[in-house]
Amino acid sequence: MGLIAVVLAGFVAAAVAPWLVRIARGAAGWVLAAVPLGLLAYLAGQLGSIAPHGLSVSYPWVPSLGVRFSFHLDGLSLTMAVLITGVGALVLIYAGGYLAGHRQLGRFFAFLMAFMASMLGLVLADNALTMFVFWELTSITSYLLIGFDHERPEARSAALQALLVTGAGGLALLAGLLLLGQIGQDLGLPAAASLEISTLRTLGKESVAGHALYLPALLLILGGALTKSAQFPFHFWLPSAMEAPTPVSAYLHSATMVKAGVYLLARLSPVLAGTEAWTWGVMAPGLATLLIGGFLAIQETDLKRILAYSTVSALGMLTMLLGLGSPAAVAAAMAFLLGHALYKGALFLVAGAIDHETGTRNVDQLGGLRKAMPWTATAAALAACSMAGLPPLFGFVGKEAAVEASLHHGPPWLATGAVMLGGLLFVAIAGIVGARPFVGQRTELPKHAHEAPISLWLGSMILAVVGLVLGLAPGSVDSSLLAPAAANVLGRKEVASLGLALWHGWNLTLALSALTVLAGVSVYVARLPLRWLLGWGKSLSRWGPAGWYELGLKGLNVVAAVQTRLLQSGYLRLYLLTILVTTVGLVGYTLLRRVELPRREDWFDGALHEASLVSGLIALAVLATILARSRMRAIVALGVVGYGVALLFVLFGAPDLAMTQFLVETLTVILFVLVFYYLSPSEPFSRPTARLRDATVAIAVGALMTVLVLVTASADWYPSVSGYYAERSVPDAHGRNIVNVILVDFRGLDTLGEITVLAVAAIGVYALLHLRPERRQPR
Amino acid sequence: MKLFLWNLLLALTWGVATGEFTPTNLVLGFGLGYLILFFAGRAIGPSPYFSKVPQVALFALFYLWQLIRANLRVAYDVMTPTHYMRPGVVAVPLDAKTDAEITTLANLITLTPGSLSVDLSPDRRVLYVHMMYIDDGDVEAARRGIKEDIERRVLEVMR
Amino acid sequence: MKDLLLPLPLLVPLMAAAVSLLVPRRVRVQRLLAIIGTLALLGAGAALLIFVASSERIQATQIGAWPAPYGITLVADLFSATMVVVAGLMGLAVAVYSLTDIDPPREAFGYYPLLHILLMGVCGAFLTGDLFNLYVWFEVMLMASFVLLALGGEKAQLRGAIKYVALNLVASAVFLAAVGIVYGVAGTLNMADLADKLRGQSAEAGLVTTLAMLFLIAFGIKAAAFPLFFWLPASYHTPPVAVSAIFAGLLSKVGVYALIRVFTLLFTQETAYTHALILIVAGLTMVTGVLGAAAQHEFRRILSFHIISQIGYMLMGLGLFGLTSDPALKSLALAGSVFYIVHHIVVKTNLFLVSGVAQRLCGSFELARLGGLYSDHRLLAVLFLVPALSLAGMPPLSGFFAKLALVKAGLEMQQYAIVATALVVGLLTLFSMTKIWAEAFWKPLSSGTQATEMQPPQTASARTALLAPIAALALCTVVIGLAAEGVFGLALRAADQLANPETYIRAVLGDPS
Amino acid sequence: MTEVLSSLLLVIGGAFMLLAGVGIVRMPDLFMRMQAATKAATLGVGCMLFAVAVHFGELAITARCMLVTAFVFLTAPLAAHVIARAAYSIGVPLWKGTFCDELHDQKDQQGPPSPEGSAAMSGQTDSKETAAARGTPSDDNAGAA
Amino acid sequence: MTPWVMMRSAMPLSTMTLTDAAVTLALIMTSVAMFLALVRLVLGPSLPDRVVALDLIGTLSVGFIAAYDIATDQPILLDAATVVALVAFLATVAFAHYLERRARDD
Amino acid sequence: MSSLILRTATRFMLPLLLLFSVFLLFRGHNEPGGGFAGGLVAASAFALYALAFGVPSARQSLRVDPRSLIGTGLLAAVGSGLLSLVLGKPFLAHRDLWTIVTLPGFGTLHLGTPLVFDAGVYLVVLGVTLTIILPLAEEQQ
Amino acid sequence: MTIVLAVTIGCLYAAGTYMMLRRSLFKLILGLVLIAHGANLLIFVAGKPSGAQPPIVAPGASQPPAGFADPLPQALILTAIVISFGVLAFALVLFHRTYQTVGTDDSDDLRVDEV
Ligand code: NA
Ligand code: NA
Repeated sequence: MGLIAVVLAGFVAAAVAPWLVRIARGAAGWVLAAVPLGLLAYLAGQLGSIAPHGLSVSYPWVPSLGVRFSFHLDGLSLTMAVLITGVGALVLIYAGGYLAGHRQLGRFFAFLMAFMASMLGLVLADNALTMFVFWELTSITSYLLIGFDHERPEARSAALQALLVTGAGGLALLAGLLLLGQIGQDLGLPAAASLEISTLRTLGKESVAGHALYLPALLLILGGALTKSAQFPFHFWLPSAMEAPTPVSAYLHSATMVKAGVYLLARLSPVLAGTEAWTWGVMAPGLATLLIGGFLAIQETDLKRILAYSTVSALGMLTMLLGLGSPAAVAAAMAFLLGHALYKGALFLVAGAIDHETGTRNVDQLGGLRKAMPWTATAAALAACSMAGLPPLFGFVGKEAAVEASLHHGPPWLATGAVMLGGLLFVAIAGIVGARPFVGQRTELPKHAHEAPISLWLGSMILAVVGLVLGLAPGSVDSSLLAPAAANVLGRKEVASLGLALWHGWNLTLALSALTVLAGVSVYVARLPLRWLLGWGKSLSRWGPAGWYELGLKGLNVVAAVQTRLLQSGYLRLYLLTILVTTVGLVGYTLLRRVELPRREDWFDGALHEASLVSGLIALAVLATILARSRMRAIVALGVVGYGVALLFVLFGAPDLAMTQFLVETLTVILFVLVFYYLSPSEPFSRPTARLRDATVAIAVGALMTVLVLVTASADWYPSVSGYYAERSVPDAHGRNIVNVILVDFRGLDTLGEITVLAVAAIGVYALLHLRPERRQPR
Repeated sequence: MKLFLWNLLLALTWGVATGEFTPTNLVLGFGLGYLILFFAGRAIGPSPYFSKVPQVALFALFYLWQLIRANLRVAYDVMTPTHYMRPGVVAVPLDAKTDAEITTLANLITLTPGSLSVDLSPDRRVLYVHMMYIDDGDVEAARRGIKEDIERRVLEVMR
Repeated sequence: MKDLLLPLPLLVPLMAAAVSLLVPRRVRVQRLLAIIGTLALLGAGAALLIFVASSERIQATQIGAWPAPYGITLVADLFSATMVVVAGLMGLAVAVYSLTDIDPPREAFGYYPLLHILLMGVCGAFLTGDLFNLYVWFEVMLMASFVLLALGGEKAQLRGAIKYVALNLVASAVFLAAVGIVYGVAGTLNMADLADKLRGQSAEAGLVTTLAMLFLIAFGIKAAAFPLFFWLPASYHTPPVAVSAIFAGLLSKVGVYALIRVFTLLFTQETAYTHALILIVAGLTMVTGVLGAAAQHEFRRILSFHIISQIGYMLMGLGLFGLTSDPALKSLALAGSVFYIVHHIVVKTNLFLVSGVAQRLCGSFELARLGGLYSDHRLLAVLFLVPALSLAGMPPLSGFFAKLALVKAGLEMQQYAIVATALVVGLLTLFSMTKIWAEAFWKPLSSGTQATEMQPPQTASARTALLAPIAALALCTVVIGLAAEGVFGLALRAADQLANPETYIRAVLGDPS
Repeated sequence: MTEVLSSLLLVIGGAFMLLAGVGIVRMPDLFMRMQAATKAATLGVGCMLFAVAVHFGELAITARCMLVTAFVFLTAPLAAHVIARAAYSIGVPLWKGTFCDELHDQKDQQGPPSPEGSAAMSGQTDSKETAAARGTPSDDNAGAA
Repeated sequence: MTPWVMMRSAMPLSTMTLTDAAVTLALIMTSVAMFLALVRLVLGPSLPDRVVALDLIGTLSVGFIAAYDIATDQPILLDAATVVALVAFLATVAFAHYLERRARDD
Repeated sequence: MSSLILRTATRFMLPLLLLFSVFLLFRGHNEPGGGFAGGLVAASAFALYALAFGVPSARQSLRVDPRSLIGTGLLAAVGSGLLSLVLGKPFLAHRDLWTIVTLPGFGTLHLGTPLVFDAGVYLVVLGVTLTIILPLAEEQQ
Repeated sequence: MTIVLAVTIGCLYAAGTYMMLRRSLFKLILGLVLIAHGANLLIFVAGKPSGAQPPIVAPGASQPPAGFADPLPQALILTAIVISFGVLAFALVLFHRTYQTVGTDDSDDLRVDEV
């Protein structure tokens, strides 16, 4: 129950946030931060109780579809939840200051709270579909937050980009999860439990991997995870998402949401990991992302975009580690996950504060702010050191673990090389972001820089300090949080310490680590020539995935436009032609496919009836109608057709029908004459080729109907129900004219409907003739 | 009075239509006729009603004879290759005065083959008749033929 | 009880219409009748649904007290009763909206009676158990829609109406011919009786399938399926919004309803052919519809094309139904369709209603000329976002569960192509919805907009009449999503009934003893 | 006897029908076509209905036949008259052999707008001129094209 | 009595009643008349010509039905003829109305 | 149309056609005819009148707005079916709502709700046809 | 015999189809009328008409004479005829108003709103 309250609290807070802003005004951020703080406290209270099985609650939601409102708190989800609530609280406070006085602050807080709740739901959900629900909710809230500055076209298109990329992944994920559930069912899980992740994890990895659907399921799930976590080649949305206000970037696009993909991989690795497909499918994109993100980051000059690419890079690191899948790699991933959230969150907040105080985020313009913004500078320095992997910060612990893990698993030169290369890029980036704006000479800035208000530096400071504290005492999170999390990822029942420590002694790892730092510093120093050197990469990126996205969007529009112009052309005759050709094709094909055509004696008995004379009359009149070169001629000929049809009715014993047909035909002629009174002459419109085409179709339709009639006339499976009418008409319905009795009694409802149609037609005609726009007053 | 006669006629027509001349049916027809006259009252203008049965019968016989005779003449013309027609539109000054007289006359003229009421002059004094056989081109004779043969008899019956 | 409850959804609107016709000049009375009538229809529908659901069986009444198959039977199973309720709800919402939206001249020339008769036709089509009677109700509905579409006589309306009328009349002609042939070969029109008789005709399955094709065409046109949908985008953007909204919600769904009815009850002889065809049609309908929407830049046109696209989803369930022999999957697939229909009606009607408010506030339906609604009309923004995201299948709204059911069924039946199509089309739907959102809501209003074209509601009651139905329907969307089990459970039960025609046949014809 | 009479009437009626058909095709101008067709058909219908009455020999059916005959005799001349009048007013040409046209003369004298193309000719005796005077050759597009 | 024209004409003369023969003849003559009327309808040349042809076909229909009545011994079919006799001329009146309006407006 | 001949004949034809229409309505249950045919004949009568005398005169002679005929007719048709519903039978159950009246000198009359239903049809058809034709003819005049 | 009726129906459908495919709206309506006739006849023929005996019970009898025509298709067609009359009337007036408002009989001129 408590877990459900944890999830729902955020939504409730989101609902009241706009009102709260109206009441609490500037303090709203602080007040709202109480919610995540409270949740954090609750979660912290669970630290001890989650091992070994975690906490579970489960309620039916849509059990018919396998959707249960079930949540599970274990080490992994707790780690995420702590990050979400902790960083969330800080970001809320920060946002209160950052967006102080903004007229849409209420909505902002509402979206942010809703996001937080969704994110909590995502990490806590046990039912795969419930998790998917929250997964999509984070995409939506992210969309709304990226587009917060909605009057700018860039913000709108960035929001769309993020939504489409993550949305596409989400759909793949949905299919993947459902396939996973199917695998579960095939492997003997009851249908109701096949979508519970905690249950799925009890399946043997081997049996899952051996299932025919394993590979599709894996690929689809990867599709979801890689897009959400901005892995190459889907990484491009994340830098664009920097259109969002900085608190959003810090929270969603560095600390939490982008980690959802990584979380998902971690969550499902007990089920899916351990195969070649997994290793390569997860590690390879991670590795590529790690490097590409890093290189792209040092080419940027915008603080936030640098941070965004570095986030991409870090996410690549995490993915790669999960792909490696060894206990050491998982341990490193957990440590890196936490460390990254702390320093990157802090750096984003710093970047926001700088932007807020100086009016620019261009690193080339920034410098010497340490005096003007001492607190910010301190926080930045700490966070940058952590990012660079310098002791005694937690980033160092994470990096050490990563290097260590890379040495012992997989093709060593590849993973290690990547980690090292990434590490050195992190160092350089840390320098650019964390040091460059604060050191050196004061520069000319759009705004005169002051220290930001406390709300703007408190968050970064706390995050940075936590990074320091944890770096000094990594064991504190190791056993309580990260070790259980790693056990969850590895699918182990027993929790083993990750062995995180600041000091592992003089070893290869340390050497490599030091090497990284040195190389990183040199890159930092040479960043400007490097940026110039790598300039070609930027022009290349136009052909990269972002270009594909643009191209795809354009292509979509073109295809859509062409298709629509072809189909919905506006030409009524083409619509009719399409429909008729479809009809003839479909019905004709089906008819010829299976139906035996009636034998000759079924449709020609050798005798001719009076009806043949009348039929001939009708046929000639029809011909006269279509060949008539004036409207009135056609109307007269049409009248003959109608009279002919009425005569046919007479011949086959249908006086009522004939009578009505004669009357209707006469009135029809009158109507035609009245209506076409005004019409001026018109020329024949169509070209001969069109006429030939239409005639072909028309003859096909006629032939089809002829064959259908013949087939019908020779098929007489059951006696008609009419015998009953003949029997009951006089005794029960008191009428001798059976047709009339059917109309008013046996099937009176038809007649009721029919006179209703007539009534409506009359209303319509009356309104059409009397209600005209030119006669109407404006409303 | 006029309406009463009308009503009676309608009742009789009802009888003819239903094919039942029982008193009740005629009363029913009378009642229905009353209702219809009530609703259609304004539509019916002045309309005389005569019951000169013998005159009518005589006229009917005469007319039937005219009809058949004229039809045969036309038939001959239609069936034979050469056209013997001497057609023309002839103005026939009318003695008929009332609407009913004029209408009856015009319709009877039309009904006989060889003559067709085309139009009435605005002052209602002249009826223009298309005739197929103006023998020897004698327009006056043709005019007289219509007046003597048909109009006189019609007016006799109707007045 | 059933003898009263079944015809009531026809009688209530008919009486309301007839009385409205008798007081053509007293618009206030007609307005009152519009609300009372639709409310009563909703009540009648709800009573019927409760009755059917609680009685645990399909209910039938023999109109005229003539035994089936000789008279006309009205049949209420869970599917049809549900549809009646939804129709009543839409009727009420649109009636309220119309109080502000429909201008006095249109009101004076029979708008309200037409609305009633439209609802009557729709309910008749849902409830009838007779094939020719179904034709009659289709015509009632169609005729009312013709007039509603053209009522007002504006140029665009007339242009759209011509196409709408012509194309729909083709459908009617095909339908009529098909009914005639069915009677010719089977000698009956009662659908239960037909089901019973057609089942016994395995030797003649070819002809039965040919007939099935005729119905597929006729109802396919009504349902706006590929490649028969042209009438819909050609006309839906032309009448007043209230009219577009009720059309969007109900009309094509009656076609889908009819398809589901005949392709579960009558034409199940060669499902490998017929239902596979339906599945292909479903996929193509989804794709062409959504691409059509992507090419549009006008609020109502985008929505119109999305109707088509969504019809594809509804047909997907029907197609899947015929391609499996697993009863659970059959039910799941059909339940997906049923649920999708209910969801779609609520959501699509609502989106059209929103488009009307947007047009009033900004003076246009063109996305280029819309804007600024997010800043200034918070409530409207929320009320758009809910149905829009639901339409795109975003959880936890109604559309998500609708899509989930279909995708799940498709995956379990290994129909991966249609599942992939459904998912991708979902993304494209999201794309369209965000296009509207970005243009009409986020983007600032362009400075060139003429204030004279705007017609914001002037009084509080006028505003309420516009927004209350939107809010209520949005609430429905949320509730259907959050409490999806209720509706989906109902849909599953309805699907069970559909998948087992025997119960239907017995309910109408009585037990064989 | 009954059979002979009814058969005879039938055949006579049919012959009149045929006559009407031949007449409407053969006659050279509209007015004479009407003369030939409408009247012969009317008489033919009368004969055939009489045949029906004789054949069945029942009062109700005889009454019905009388009624139908009356209806035909009532409406046929009306139809002929209105269409002739209309045709004349739009200037449907008379046959070249038409002997005189006193209606046209009268209209000329009174001076209401005469049909288009009509010269102010009053050649009472020259039928060719009459036809020419009356006439624009009018296809039915005297109304609608 | 069978309604089949050709069957009747194929009958040996001995079994054919006088009425059969008369009916067959009448039906054929009426039909021929209808075709001829249709010819006039197609040829025109003026609209009134065509309208007269339509009117004639209406009248011929009455005769056709009457003959068919005798052929089939079904007097009830005459009811349809009654209606034709009474209202078919309305179409002609409508055309005449149209033509006169047209003449006046031109 | 201004033809005196047509007008005079029309004065005579109108009641004749109307009578015939009622005749068709009443015999419809037993012989060819019925509400549709009857209503159409009645409508033809007024259409003829409108052609001969102009629409305003036709409206005058009709006395009621054709639109109210539609509403009345619909209500009559529905009402005939509601009676059985009120009596606890299915809608439109005419079959037990017959009385056989014996009139001296006439025979027996079968009277039942189907007659009301058919009369409703008659009124609707009449009203509808006139609602359509009269404005159209008006437009032309 | 059936073949004659079947071909007649085919003719009506073919002609109706051809007319509907013309650009002239007038012809479109004409086509609809022809197709309506075709559909009515189709129902009629599908009901397997045989003789001329109308489905009417003679006075005093309780059932129609043998060989009576099937009354149900007749009732259906009657309904269909009346419905199509209503639809046709509306379509005609709609066409009339469109012609007045848009000023054209050419359906290609109705494209404006769609493209
Ligand atoms: Na004459
Ligand atoms: Na002659």
